[in-house]
Amino acid sequence: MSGGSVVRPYGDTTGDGMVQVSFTLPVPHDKRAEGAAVQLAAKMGIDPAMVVHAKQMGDGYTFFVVYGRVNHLVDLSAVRVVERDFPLLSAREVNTVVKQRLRRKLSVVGACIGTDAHTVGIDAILNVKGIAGEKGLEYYRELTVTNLGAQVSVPELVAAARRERADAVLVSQVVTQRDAHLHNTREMSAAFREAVPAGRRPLLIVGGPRFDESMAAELGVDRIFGRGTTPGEVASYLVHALVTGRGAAR
Amino acid sequence: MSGGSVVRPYGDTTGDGMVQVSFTLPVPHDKRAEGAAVQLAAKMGIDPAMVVHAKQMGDGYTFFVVYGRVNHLVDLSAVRVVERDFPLLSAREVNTVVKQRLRRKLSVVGACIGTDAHTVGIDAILNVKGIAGEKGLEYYRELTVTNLGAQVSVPELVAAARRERADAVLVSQVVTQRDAHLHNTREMSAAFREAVPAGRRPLLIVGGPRFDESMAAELGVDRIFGRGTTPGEVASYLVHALVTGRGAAR
Amino acid sequence: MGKLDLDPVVVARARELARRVGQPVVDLARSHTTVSVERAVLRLAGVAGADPDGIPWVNRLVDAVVADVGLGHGVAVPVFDALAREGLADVTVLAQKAAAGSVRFALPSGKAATAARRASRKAVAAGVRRIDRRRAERDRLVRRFGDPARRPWIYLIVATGDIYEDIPQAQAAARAGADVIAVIRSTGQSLLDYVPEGATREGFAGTYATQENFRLMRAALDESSRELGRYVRLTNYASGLCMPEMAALAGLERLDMMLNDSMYGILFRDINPVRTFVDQRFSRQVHARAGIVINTGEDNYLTTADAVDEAHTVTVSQLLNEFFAHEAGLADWQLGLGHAFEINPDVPESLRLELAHALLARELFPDAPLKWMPPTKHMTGDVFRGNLLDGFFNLVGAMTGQGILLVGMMTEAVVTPWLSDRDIALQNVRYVLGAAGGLHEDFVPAPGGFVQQRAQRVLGEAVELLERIGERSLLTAIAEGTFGIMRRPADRGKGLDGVAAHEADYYNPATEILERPA
Amino acid sequence: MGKLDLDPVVVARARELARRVGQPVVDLARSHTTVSVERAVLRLAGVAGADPDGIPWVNRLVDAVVADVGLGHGVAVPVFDALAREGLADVTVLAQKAAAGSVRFALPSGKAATAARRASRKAVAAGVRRIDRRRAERDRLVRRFGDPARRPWIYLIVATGDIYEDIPQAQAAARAGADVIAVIRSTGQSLLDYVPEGATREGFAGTYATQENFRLMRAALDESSRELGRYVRLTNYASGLCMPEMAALAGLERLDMMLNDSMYGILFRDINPVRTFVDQRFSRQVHARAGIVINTGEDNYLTTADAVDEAHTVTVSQLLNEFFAHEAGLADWQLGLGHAFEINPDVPESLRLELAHALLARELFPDAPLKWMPPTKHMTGDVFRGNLLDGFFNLVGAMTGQGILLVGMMTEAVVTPWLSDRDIALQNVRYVLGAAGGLHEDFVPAPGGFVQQRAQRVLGEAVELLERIGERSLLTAIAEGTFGIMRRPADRGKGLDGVAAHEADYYNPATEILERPA
Ligand code: B12
Ligand code: B12
Ligand SMILES: Cc1ncc(COP(=O)(O)O)c(C=O)c1O
Ligand SMILES: Cc1ncc(COP(=O)(O)O)c(C=O)c1O
Repeated sequence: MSGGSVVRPYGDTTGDGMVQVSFTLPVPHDKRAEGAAVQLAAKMGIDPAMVVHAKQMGDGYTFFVVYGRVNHLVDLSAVRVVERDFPLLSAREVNTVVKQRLRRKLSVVGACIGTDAHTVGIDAILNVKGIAGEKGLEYYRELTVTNLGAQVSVPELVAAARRERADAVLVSQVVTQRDAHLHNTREMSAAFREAVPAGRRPLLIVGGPRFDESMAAELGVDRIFGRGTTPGEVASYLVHALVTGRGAAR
Repeated sequence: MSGGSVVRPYGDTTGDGMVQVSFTLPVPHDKRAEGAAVQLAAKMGIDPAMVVHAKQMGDGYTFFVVYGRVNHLVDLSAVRVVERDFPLLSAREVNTVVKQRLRRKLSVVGACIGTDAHTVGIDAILNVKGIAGEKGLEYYRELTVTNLGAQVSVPELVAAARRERADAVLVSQVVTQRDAHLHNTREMSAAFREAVPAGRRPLLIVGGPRFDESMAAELGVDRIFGRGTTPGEVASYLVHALVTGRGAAR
Repeated sequence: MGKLDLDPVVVARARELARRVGQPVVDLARSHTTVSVERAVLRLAGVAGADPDGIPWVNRLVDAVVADVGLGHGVAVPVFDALAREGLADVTVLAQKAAAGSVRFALPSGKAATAARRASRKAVAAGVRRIDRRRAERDRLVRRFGDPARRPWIYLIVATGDIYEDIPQAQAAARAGADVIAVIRSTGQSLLDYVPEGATREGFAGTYATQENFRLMRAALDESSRELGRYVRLTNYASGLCMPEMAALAGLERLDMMLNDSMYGILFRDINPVRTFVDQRFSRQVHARAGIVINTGEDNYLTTADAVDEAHTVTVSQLLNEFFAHEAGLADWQLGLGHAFEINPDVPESLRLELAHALLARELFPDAPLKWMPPTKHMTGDVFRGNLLDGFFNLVGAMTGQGILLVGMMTEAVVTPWLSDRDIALQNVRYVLGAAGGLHEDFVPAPGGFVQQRAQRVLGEAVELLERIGERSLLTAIAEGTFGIMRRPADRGKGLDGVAAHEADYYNPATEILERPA
Repeated sequence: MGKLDLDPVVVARARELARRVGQPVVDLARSHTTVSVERAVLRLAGVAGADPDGIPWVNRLVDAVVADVGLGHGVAVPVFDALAREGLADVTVLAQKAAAGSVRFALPSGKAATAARRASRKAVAAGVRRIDRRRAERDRLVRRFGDPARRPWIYLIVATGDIYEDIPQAQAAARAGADVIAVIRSTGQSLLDYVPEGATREGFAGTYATQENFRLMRAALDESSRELGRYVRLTNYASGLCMPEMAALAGLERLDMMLNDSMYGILFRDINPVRTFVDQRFSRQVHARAGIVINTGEDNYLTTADAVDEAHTVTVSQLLNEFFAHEAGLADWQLGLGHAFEINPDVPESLRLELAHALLARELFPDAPLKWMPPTKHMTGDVFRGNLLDGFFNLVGAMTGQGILLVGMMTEAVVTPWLSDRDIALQNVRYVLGAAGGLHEDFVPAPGGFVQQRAQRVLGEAVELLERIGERSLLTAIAEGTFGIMRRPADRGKGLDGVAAHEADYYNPATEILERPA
C-alpha cells in the first residue's frame, strides 16, 4: 500500500515494478523469436524481461509468457476517471423525487441495437428481476420502461423513443469485435441528433462490459456504464440528469 | 505468419497487436485504481486497454488483468541473439576430436555456487543420466568431470579448478531473487580473474533457467546457457572453444 | 450404465410425455411451409448464385412466385410449370428472368401440373443425389483417414469474421488436436432472410455462413485430415431464418455437424415459433439424409436461466429435441443433444451437481453423442480462474462420457478466441483427458447419495414440467417463458410473414423424397 | 476406511520393518550429541542474544566449553559449574565473559558436579516451562478463536526475504483464507551453524529464521486470528545445522508447525547423517513437548527422483519418519507426513496414479494429518497450465482427505510467490474444495482396478525396500542413493565436526526433562 501519489506495480516487494505479459508473435519458435519477444517487452518498458515460456503453435506462431520489471511510474494524481458525480438514491427516493419534482412518470426506452443479441445486461438493468440483489427499473413505480429487446435497428429505436416520448434511451452493446459497439453507438447518437431537435433529444445512455466510460463525449452520448453496473446507479443517474441535476433543465 | 521483418503481436488477426497483461498496484480497488491500471497500460503502449478483471487483495492492493492492442512494432532484423556459432557434435565426435587434437583428457569442474542448492540442472549436464535423452558429460570418455555439488563457495571452486587443472568451469545458478545469480556469477568471475593469470584462466560457463544469454561479457564469463540446455550442446561448445575454434589457442 | 439408478418407468413416462407434447407441433410443421423451406427446395433443384446486390436468385424467385400465386401451394410446381412454359433448361436463368419481371407464375392443373411435379421432383432428386454423394464421400474419407482415436471429440471454434484468417486458425487447431471445427457466424446473420454469397471477410464476432465459405473451409480441413491421418469434422449453424437452406448447403458441401435446435431461434433470436418449427422439421430431414450430426442448443438456456433451478428445462428440451429429431428421420448417433457446465462456481458442491446433470443426460440418451458446453456465463476477465474452470468442465466431460466436448476458452468473457487461447485450451483438454481419462471407472455415485438424488430430482421435475406443458401446449409454454426465461408468443417474432399453411394442392418434391426411406 | 483394500498383514509387516531399520539409528542418536543440541540446551537455560558480529552467545559459549573440555560430556555441567564458580546469576553474562577469554571451563566432580547438574536442570526446566506456557496459550487461543472449519488446512508460504514485507503478505493471505503461514528461509540459512539474531530484511528467496522474526510474525498472526475469528498457524523450519535450536525457539515463540525431516538435511543439504539423526531426535522431543506439528520432507525426493518409479521410497521414508517421531514422543496428530503431486503430467492416467499414492498415505497413516505438496518439478513458465495443474492437485487433496494442503503457485517455475499468485492460488483452492469437497463420497476405486493395484504395488515395493535396507543398515542405504537418488556416506557431509559420542558422564538436563512424561 502506499500513501504517496506515485506507485509502481507490486510483485512481492514495494516498488519492484513486476508484471506478467503474454502474447503471440507470428514467427516460428527459435532463439530469434525469443529475442523478438524480449524486444517487444523492452518496448513495453519491461527490463529486465524474462521469457519464461515459449510455445510454437502451428507452423509460424509462437506464444510467449514474459515476466519482468516495468520502469514506468503510475501517477495516481494524473488519473482521470468518471467518478459518480451524483448521489446514490434508493428506489423509494427515486420515486419520490420523480413524483414531486417531475410530476409525471419518467419514460425510459431500452434496447440492444445492431446485430447484438446479448440482452442479459440490459435486462439486468431494466427487468424487475434486476441484478446483484437490486431490482431493475421496471420495479420503480414512477418509471415507465419499454424494453425493445435484441437486435433493434437504429430507425426502430428512434421511432420507439418518439412514440414513448422517451426521457432517456438506454442502449446495450456487448459484442466488441472490430469495435462493433463503437460503430453502433455512433450511428445511434447521430440518428438522434438528426431526428430530434437538440433541446428535445432524450438522454442517451449506453452500457456494456467493454466500454471505456470516459468516451461519452466522443461517442455522442450523455453517459456510459460499464462492467458491473447496477440498476440503482442508473436510476440515480436518471434522476440527477433529468430531474435534480444542474443540466436537468434540458 | 509473416515474411517481412516487422511484425506485431497476433491475437486473432494479422496485425491486431493484441496482448494480455497482469499486475498488482498497491492501491485499493475503486475507479481510480482502474484508471491507474489503464494509465500503466498506456505507458506500456497498450491503447485501447481493456481492464477486464480487477480484484482487491487485502486492504490496499488490487490485481488487474488487462487486454489490449500494443502499438509497438517488432523489428525482427534488429533482434540480436546468441545463436549457436559452433557445430553440434555427437558424443563420439567430441571424444575423437579431443583425443586427436588435444591429446589429453579435457578437465571439467562443475558446481552450484553461493547458497544455491539446486543441483538438478548442473547434474543434468554433468551426470551420466543426462536429460532429454542425452547422456551427461561424465559419459564422454575424453572428458574428466568433477562435480562439486551444491552450495560451493567461490574460494572452494577456485581451489578445485586449480587442483583439477580445469579446462572449463561450469557453474549453475537457479535462485534469482534479488539477482542472486548475477551477484554470484560476478563474484566467481572476478575471483578467477584475480587468482589465475589471464592466459591460463579456465573457460567460465554459467547456466540456469533465468539467465539472459547475451550477458556473458557483462558477467565476465565466456558463455551462458539457459532454459532447456542439453549436455550435447555444452560438450560441443567446449570442443569449439577449447580445441577447434578460433579462440581455442587460449 | 445405471450409475444413477434411474427408474425405467419414470424414464419411459418422460419420453411418452415428450411425444404427447411434441406431436401437435409436428402436425403444425407438416401442414405449413415457409419461404426458406421453399428456397431450400429450389437450391436442391439447382438454383444458385445471387443478383448484383448479393440477393440470392432463390430469394428473387420465391418472392416472384409468392407475389403471383402465394406461398401455400409450394413453389416447385409454379416454378417448373413456368420453366416448361418458357422453354428454359436452367432454373437459375428462370429466376433471373422472374426477377426482371418477364415471367409470370401460375398454378397449372391437369397434365401441366403433373408434368411440373415430375420435372421438379427430378431436379430436386438430382440435388438430393449430390447430398448422397457427399455423404458417401464422407464415409470414404472417414474410412481412409480414420476417426479420432477416442471420445469425446474435441470441438473448437474459429470466429475471426474473415474466412481467410479462419482457415489457417482452423488448420492450426486441427493440428493441435481439434476433431471438430465450428465456424461461428457473424452476429447479424441469423436474422437475414437470405444466405449471403461468396467468400467473405467482414463478419462481426463470426464469419458469414455462405456456400463458398463452407466449401473453402471443408477443402482446407480435407487437407488437414490428410496431413493428420484423422478426418476433421466441420460444423456450422442450421439456425436462424434460413435454417432449411443452411441444412441444404451443408449437405451439398459435406459439412459434418450443424447446430440445429428446435427452440433456439424462438428464444434467442425472437424468431416466430411456427416459422421455427416448420423450418426445423425440414432442415432435420435434410440432415438425416446427409448423415449430419445435429447439435442442439439447450446449453443456451443456462446463460439466461439459472443452471440449478432450471436444470429440468434442459432435460425437457432434450426430450423434445429427441422426439422431433426421430420424427424427422435422424438416428440416435446423429443427436448431439446439448447441455452445459453453467452452474455458478460459488454454489457449494457445484462440481457434483454438474456431474449429476451431465450423467443424467448421458443415461437418458445412451446412444446419442451429447454435446457438452463449457462455462460461459460465470467466466470473468480473470483468465487464470477461467482456465481452471475449463479444466473441471473437461473433467466432468471425461467422467460422464460426453461425446462432443466444446472446448472452453479462458478469454470467454473477453474476446472471441485468440490463436493462443485455443492452444491453451487444447493443452487443458489433453491434460485432463490424459491424466483422468479413466477416472470414470472409479466414479461411483454413492447409492442414494448427493449425485443420485440430484439427478433423480431433476428428472422428476422434468416429468412434472412435461405434464404441465401437456395440459396446455408447447406453444403456450414457450409464450410463458418456460425456457431460458424468454417469453415468446406464437403470433409474434421475426419471419412470421414467411409462413403459410399448406393449400390442398401443396407440393414439395424434397419432402416427398426425404420422407421415403432412402 | 479401506478404499484400497490393503492387506493388514502387509501393513503391519511394513511398520515392523521400519522399526527394525530405525532402531539402530535411534541408538546412535541416544549415544551422541552435537553442538547444536548443546546450544539448544543453553537456549532453554536462558542464554540469549549475540555478540556485536551477530554470533549468538550460545555459540560463543559452546565453543569455549568445547575448547576447554570437549563436547562429549555435554555443556550443561561445565557451564553451570563455571557460573557457580564465577558467582554469576545470568548465563548470558557468563557467555560474554567466556567469549572474552576470562572464564575457564572444567569438569567438576562430586558435590560441585551434583550442584551444577541441579542448577542446570533448574534453569532448563524454567525454559521448558516457558514452552509449556506457550503451548497452553496456543490451546487457549485455539479455543477462543477456533480452528479452521474444515480440513485440509490451507498452508501458504511467504518468502520476500524481508520480515516487514512478509508480515503484510502473511496477513493478507490469512484474510484470503490461509490457515497456516510458512515463512520460507533464506537460501543459505540451513548451512549456517548458528541462528541469526534480530529482525531481518535481507534474505534471498526467503527470510532468515530468527527468534525475533518468529516473534514478530506470530504477533502479527495473533492479530489476524483475532480479526478473523480463526487461529492462524505459523510454520518455520527445524532443519539444517541448527535444527535443535530452531525447535527450541519455535517452542519459545509459539510456532505451531515445523518442517522437520529425518533425512532432508542429509539428502538435500549434504549435512552429515549422524549429525542429522542426533539433531533430529532432540528437536522432535522439543516439538513433542511444545505441541508442535512436524511436517516431513518426502515431497522433496520426488523433485530429484521420478515420482512413479520411486513412489515407494516416499512410503519407506514416511514409515521411518513415523517410527522416529513416535520414539521421540510425538503423537499421531503431530505427524504431518509429507508427500507430493509430482508425477509428470504427461504420464497417462497421472491423476489416478496420484490418487493411488495419496490414498495409500492416507490409509497407512489414518490418524496423521499428512502434508500434501503441490506440483513443482513439472511446473513451467506456462502459468496458465500451472494454475490448472494446481487445481487438480487440490482435487486429489480433497478426494483423499489430506490434512495440510500446501498451496501451489502458478509461478512455481518463475519466481518466489507474488502477492497476486497467492490470491489466485487461494481462489483455486476455494473453488475446488467448494465445488468438489464432497466428491470423495463418490470416489470408489474399482475393486482390483487401476488405483487399488497401484497402491498395493507401491506398498509392496516399500516392504521389499525396507527388507533390503534391514539387511544392511539405513546409513548404508543412504550412502547408496536410495532416497532422492542422492548418495550420502555417513562419514561425509557438513557439520560432522560438531558431533561427539557421549562420554560416560554425559549430562543433558533437557533430554532428562523431555524424556520424563510431562
Ligand atoms: C450469455 C451470452 C450469450 C447468450 C445471450 C443470451 C441473451 N439473451 O443475452 C447467447 C448464448 C445467445 C450468446 C450468443 C452469442 N454470443 Co455471447 N455471450 C454470452 C456470455 C456468456 C455472457 C454475457 C452476459 O450475459 N453477461 C452478464 C451480463 C449481466 O453482463 P453485461 O452484459 O456485461 O451487463 C452488465 C454491464 O455491462 C452493464 N450493461 C450492459 N448493457 C448495459 C446497458 C445499459 C444502458 C446500462 C446502463 C448498463 C449496461 O450492466 C450489466 C449489469 O451489470 C458472454 C461471455 C461472458 N462471460 O461475458 C458471451 C459473449 C458476450 N458472446 C459473444 C459472442 C461472439 C456471441 C455470438 C456472436 C457467437 C456466435 N457468433 O454465435 C452469439 C450471437 C449473439 C449475438 N448476435 O449477439 C462474445 C463477444 C465477443 C466480443 N467481445 O466481441 C462473448 C464475450 C463470448 C466470447 N468470448 O466469444 N451469447
Ligand atoms: C527441484 C527444486 C528444488 C529441490 C532441489 C533439489 C536439488 N538437489 O536440486 C529442493 C526441494 C531441495 C528445493 C529447495 C529450495 N528451492 Co527450489 N525448486 C526446485 C524446482 C521445483 C525445480 C528446479 C529443477 O530441478 N529444474 C529442472 C532442471 C533440469 O532445470 P534447470 O535447473 O533450469 O537446468 C537446466 C538449464 O537451466 C540448464 N542449466 C542449469 N544449470 C546449468 C549450468 C550449466 C553450466 C549449464 C551449461 C547449463 C545449466 O541446463 C539444465 C538442463 O536443461 C524449482 C521450480 C521449477 N519448476 O523450476 C524450484 C525453485 C528453483 N526453488 C526455489 C526456491 C526459492 C527454493 C528454496 C530456496 C526455498 C526455501 N527457501 O526453502 C529451497 C532451498 C534451495 C536452495 N538453498 O537453493 C525457487 C527459486 C526462485 C527464484 N527464481 O529465485 C523456485 C523457482 C521455486 C519458486 N518459485 O519459489 N528446490
Ligand atoms: C442452436 C444454435 N443456433 C445458433 C447459435 C448461434 O447464434 P446465431 O443464431 O447468431 O448464429 C447457437 C449458439 O450457440 C445455437 O446453439
Ligand atoms: C524438511 C525440510 N527442511 C527444510 C526445507 C527447506 O530448505 P532449507 O534447508 O534451505 O531451509 C525443506 C524444503 O521443503 C524441507 O522439506
